[in-house]
Amino acid sequence: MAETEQINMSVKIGRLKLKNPVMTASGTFGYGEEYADYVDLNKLGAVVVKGLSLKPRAGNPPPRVMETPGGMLNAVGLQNVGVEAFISEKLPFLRKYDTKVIVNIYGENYDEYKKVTRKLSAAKGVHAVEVNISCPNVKKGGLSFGADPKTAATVTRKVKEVTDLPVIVKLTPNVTDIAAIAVAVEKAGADAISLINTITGMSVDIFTGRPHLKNITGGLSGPAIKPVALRMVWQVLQNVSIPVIGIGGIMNAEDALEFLIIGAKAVQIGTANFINPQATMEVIGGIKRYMEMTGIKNISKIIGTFKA
Amino acid sequence: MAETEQINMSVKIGRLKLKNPVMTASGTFGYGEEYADYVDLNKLGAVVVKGLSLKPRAGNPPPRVMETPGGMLNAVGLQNVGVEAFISEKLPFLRKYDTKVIVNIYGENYDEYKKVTRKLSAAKGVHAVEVNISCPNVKKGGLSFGADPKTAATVTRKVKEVTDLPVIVKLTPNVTDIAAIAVAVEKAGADAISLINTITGMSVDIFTGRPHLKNITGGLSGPAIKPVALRMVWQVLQNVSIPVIGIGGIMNAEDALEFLIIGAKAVQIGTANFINPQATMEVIGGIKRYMEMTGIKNISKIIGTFKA
Amino acid sequence: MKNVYIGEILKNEEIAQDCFLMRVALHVSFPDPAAGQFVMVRVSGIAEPLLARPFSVYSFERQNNSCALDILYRVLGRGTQVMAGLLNGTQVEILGPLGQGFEIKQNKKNIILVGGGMGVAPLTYLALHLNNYMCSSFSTMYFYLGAQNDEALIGVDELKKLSCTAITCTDDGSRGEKGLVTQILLKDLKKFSPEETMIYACGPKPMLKALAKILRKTKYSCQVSLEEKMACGVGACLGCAVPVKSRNSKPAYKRVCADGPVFDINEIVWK
Amino acid sequence: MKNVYIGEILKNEEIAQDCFLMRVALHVSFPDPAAGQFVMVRVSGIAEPLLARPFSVYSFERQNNSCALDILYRVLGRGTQVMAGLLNGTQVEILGPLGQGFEIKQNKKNIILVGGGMGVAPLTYLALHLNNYMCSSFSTMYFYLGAQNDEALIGVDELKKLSCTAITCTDDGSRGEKGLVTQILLKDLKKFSPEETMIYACGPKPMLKALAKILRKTKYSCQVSLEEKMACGVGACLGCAVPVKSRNSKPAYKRVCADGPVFDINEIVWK
Ligand SMILES: Cc1cc2nc3c(=O)[nH]c(=O)nc-3n(C[C@H](O)[C@H](O)[C@H](O)COP(=O)(O)OP(=O)(O)OC[C@H]3O[C@@H](n4cnc5c(N)ncnc54)[C@H](O)[C@@H]3O)c2cc1C
Ligand SMILES: Cc1cc2nc3c(=O)[nH]c(=O)nc-3n(C[C@H](O)[C@H](O)[C@H](O)COP(=O)(O)OP(=O)(O)OC[C@H]3O[C@@H](n4cnc5c(N)ncnc54)[C@H](O)[C@@H]3O)c2cc1C
Ligand SMILES: Cc1cc2nc3c(=O)[nH]c(=O)nc-3n(C[C@H](O)[C@H](O)[C@H](O)COP(=O)(O)O)c2cc1C
Ligand SMILES: Cc1cc2nc3c(=O)[nH]c(=O)nc-3n(C[C@H](O)[C@H](O)[C@H](O)COP(=O)(O)O)c2cc1C
Ligand code: FES
Ligand code: FES
Repeated sequence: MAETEQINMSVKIGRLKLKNPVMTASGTFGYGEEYADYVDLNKLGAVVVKGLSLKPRAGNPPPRVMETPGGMLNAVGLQNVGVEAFISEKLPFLRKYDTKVIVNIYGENYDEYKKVTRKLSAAKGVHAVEVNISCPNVKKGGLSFGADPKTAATVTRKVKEVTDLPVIVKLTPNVTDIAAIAVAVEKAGADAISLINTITGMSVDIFTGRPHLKNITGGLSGPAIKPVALRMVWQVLQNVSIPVIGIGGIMNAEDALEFLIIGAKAVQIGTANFINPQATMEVIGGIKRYMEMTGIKNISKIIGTFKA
Repeated sequence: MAETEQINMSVKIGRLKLKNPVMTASGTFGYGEEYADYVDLNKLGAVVVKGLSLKPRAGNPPPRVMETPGGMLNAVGLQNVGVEAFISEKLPFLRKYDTKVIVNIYGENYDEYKKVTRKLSAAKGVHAVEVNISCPNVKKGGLSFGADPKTAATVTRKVKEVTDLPVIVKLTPNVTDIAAIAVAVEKAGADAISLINTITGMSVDIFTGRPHLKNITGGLSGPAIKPVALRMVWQVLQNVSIPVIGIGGIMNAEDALEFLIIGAKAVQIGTANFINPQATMEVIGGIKRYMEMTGIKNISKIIGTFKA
Repeated sequence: MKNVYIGEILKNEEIAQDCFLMRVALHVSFPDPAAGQFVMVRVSGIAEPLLARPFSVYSFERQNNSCALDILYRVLGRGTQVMAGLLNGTQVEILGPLGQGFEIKQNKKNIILVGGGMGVAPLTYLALHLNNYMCSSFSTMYFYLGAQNDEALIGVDELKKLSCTAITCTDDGSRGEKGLVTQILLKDLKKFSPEETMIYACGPKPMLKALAKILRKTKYSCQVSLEEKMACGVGACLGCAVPVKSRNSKPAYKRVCADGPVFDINEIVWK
Repeated sequence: MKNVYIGEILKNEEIAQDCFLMRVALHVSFPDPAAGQFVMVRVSGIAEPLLARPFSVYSFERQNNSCALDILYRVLGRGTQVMAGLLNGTQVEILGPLGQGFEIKQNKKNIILVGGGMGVAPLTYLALHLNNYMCSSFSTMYFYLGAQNDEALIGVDELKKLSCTAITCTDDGSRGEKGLVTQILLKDLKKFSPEETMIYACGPKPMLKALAKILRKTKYSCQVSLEEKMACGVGACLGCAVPVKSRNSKPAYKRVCADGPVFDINEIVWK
């Protein structure tokens, strides 16, 4: 296996060095422990945990999930244990592993974003924060912070002010001009950008005349959204110079490679975990096999090789 | 069959009366003649023809289509014979049928939209125009006319100025706030709104490192986008009072019923035609069976019965 | 490390209209499921259904070199439609056994099982466990099984093989007693002293809700197995929420897949 | 009215590595395909592949109460992968026959078929037609068939059943002549007078491009069958564009499915 040894899959997201470019996507891997029986967390590039808020949140009433063609809708409603319980109850478990821990956060206003970030920065074992700006901005009539370059930039700046951790800003795809948001966020100091979050969708039960989700609308994820994710990552890459992490419908190594080839430095695996708890391991294995097959020794020789 | 006779499937889109709520979606049914061997055009609610421009257009170089999970990407590039050739060569064929003919149009600037509309209004056998505002507005840096409430309203107004035909404005889903666009278009005088057009996407060949489409990006259509289409139709319906036509990923009667239940007055069938040339007929038959099964005699008793 | 198991279909028969019994052969290393646990089932290599679907363990047998898992399922939507069409030899992915099963209390004299429709599946497996592990000379087991009509009353033959008193009922009286299973139970309930009785229930939500109403002001212990739409089945997605009572009466949810599917009936907010 | 035909797979065999021969039984009403026409194939009732895939008619036989259509296909991507796994008895949806086939000129002394890889499929069917309908005492048919290597050289046995001179060639010389099929043809070309010769070609784009280059400044007539990704197969989606020469040298496209797949080699812009 001397040949395999030579293969270098490590990537850097700014200061953050990962063993390989494969992370879990927030909200699809719990706090890590839920899948620890199925996946050796040490082998992951990073674990991105479920989005945390300042206070615990109960989330939305059920039904919360529904399958759609090539994808699924979810309206979990950001249920989470809250940042404090995370630090005391969940983080100690993750510290046992030799993997990077990225904490996805969100707030209902700027102040909440700051407070959550401060608490996480003081905790041991958090390697980066990923700022979810897809959640509704109550002051702005429910449109998300990520829907407007100005609010997106402000959230970024506020978070950067209170932390030394690398800050990844996670963009929502429900916008007219994703590049404009990305540029604003880069200017505001983001260390990296991840995208896409889910696309808002809906589904109707024709036998009851009711929505399948109690919340009516939910976030679409899974293979169905991959083409949209790729397009947005591509548009962002042509406009920013900070690292970009590709997310959306990645089910296997081939899908992950599409994102890497167009220039994403890393990828996150979301819905695929539900379909196959070992999806992340298969993606890592598949990328390695592709490198062996094509004789590429260093993953940097794949990233950004797109011939448009 | 006395029971079946009683079933009334006719709907009105403003002044436009249709036998049933099922139309073909522009660009997926050619100029009608391509499918006339497979579908009795007389049985359709309406035929919506391929988008027409003032001058003929060659379209994009191949490859132009690619399958994606639960959908397909296309970058046809609005290839069409031009409005004059349409009137002289294609319209006479359609006039032979007892079905409504809706002509999808687009322009590169306001003037082109007006000119195309004028020519169609003077022709016999056109029952409505559907204004495609998803195409790039060259003056506005390539963002589409439909990406901004102001330009969307202006196109609508310009077209309304020069025609007495019912004007349906077809919205693009690639926007932050679809309701705002819909409201602007309604205020500008649109008689109806249809949505959604395709969602911009992309796909990469990992063995060549090239995009699968020569144009790099293309429009995503098919079942994958249905949840997004439903959500947007729903958002628009809560903000306008003109009729709304639902489009996006409708493969069968169940899918069509989802749109009707949330309040769409009619639906358009696009990608499904490619998969089954008789898809429109099966949707019509399926809605009829659903009405028989549920004892609903008039389709108006289905439309807008959603219990949110 | 736990694994997704690749099972092979040994049998997939329509035993009543729209109701199928599927037997899947699994590798010996598949752990013994506890009564009330479930598995996530997915057809290998196909795009739709995308997500696995949860099914209770109906029966589980261990042979020398393999084991056989039975599930009993009703065709409702796309997922079960596809399952119904699978031929013997088809590969399915089985994740499990998952969740918290029924808690078996050794000291109850009366064991009452209340099943509606497909709810019979986990209860039959539970009854088998109770038969095997409990002192049946001490306890008596009653199995109340209800369905809309005779045709929909599934699994009665299996009950006859168990040491239990089976009381069947149908909404239309086409078999057994006429009435909802909860109504029939209510009639008999006073025969059983609350302290000496354990009730296990599984069935459609309206049935469980009616049961909760009946038991609300009583002292009967009751465990219910719940259903909710699932994505992951392992507690990660928070998709399968069920509202539970909370101290401050603010909304609170537990996960059917990881905290359940079996809950104390009093823990649930029935609305 | 035309219909989508539901066919049943009679045979689906791997005749060489990654190369399959599928025979589909169709209703008698299925029209006789012309040589060079194609069909769109889709597996019934599955979500992926979503779109049908185009395949040339390789052979077509009419029995009393049904007919049998053969296609020869190579596994390349997801669609053909799924096809390769289909068992006898599986239902497939067949749309066709579609497109404009080869134009048969009765007055040519030399008929040259040039096939590369799977290009053998429509040419074999064409050769059969030519054998049946042409005055073979007048014309002589030459079949140049090329592939990368022996293993990839498909359909040679079928050629032997035809009245034609078969010239096989492989890139690596593992069978027949060594070299690209176009190079081998070029060597022989001077033997055939342009006016008395008709060339029919089908194969990978680089092969057709090379052929176009060879024939550019000559007077040979040549019809080529092209491939392009398709969505509808009937001319409606404009997905299958091929660049063609236009008077004003502005870009112009024709549809492979409806205007082709067979075109005059001079009509195409080869880039
Ligand atoms: C822990 C657990 C254990 C379970 N055990 C079992 C079991 O042992 N056996 C079993 O059969 N099921 C069991 N279920 C339920 C089973 O998981 C679902 O029936 C299954 O997931 C349905 O999948 P589907 O894709 O066929 O239907 P979906 O398409 O996911 O959903 C069914 C949909 O069909 C429609 N529908 C539902 N009912 C009707 C109706 N009566 N008429 C018309 N339309 C309807 C509704 O739109 C509904 O949303 C269990 C569930 C859980 C959570
Ligand atoms: C008119 C017409 C007639 C045809 N007749 C035949 C016929 O008779 N027999 C036949 O076999 N085909 C024929 N084809 C081609 C056939 O339609 C395609 O091969 C088929 O559609 C491929 O479908 P797929 O889903 O398997 O591959 P797709 O996934 O649609 O496409 C193949 C993809 O696989 C990848 N790929 C392609 N080649 C390679 C490679 N060498 N290595 C790695 N990756 C690769 C590329 O990404 C390519 O886009 C015909 C096409 C047309 C238009
Ligand atoms: C059930 C579920 C919960 C999610 N929760 C979060 C979350 O808390 N924070 C966040 O930023 N993204 C969340 N996401 C979005 C995912 O991280 C990811 O961006 C999206 O699902 C697209 O990737 P996929 O197609 O691989 O799933 C969630 C997605 C799902 C399906
Ligand atoms: C190949 C193709 C060509 C299209 N051309 C047009 C067009 O010319 N004008 C237009 O308004 N929409 C066009 N559309 C969009 C469709 O009319 C429809 O809005 C979209 O495909 C979503 O519906 P579907 O999922 O049912 O296909 C085209 C779509 C496809 C797939
Ligand atoms: S199904 Fe994912 S948490 Fe229960
Ligand atoms: S495949 Fe649709 S026009 Fe040719």
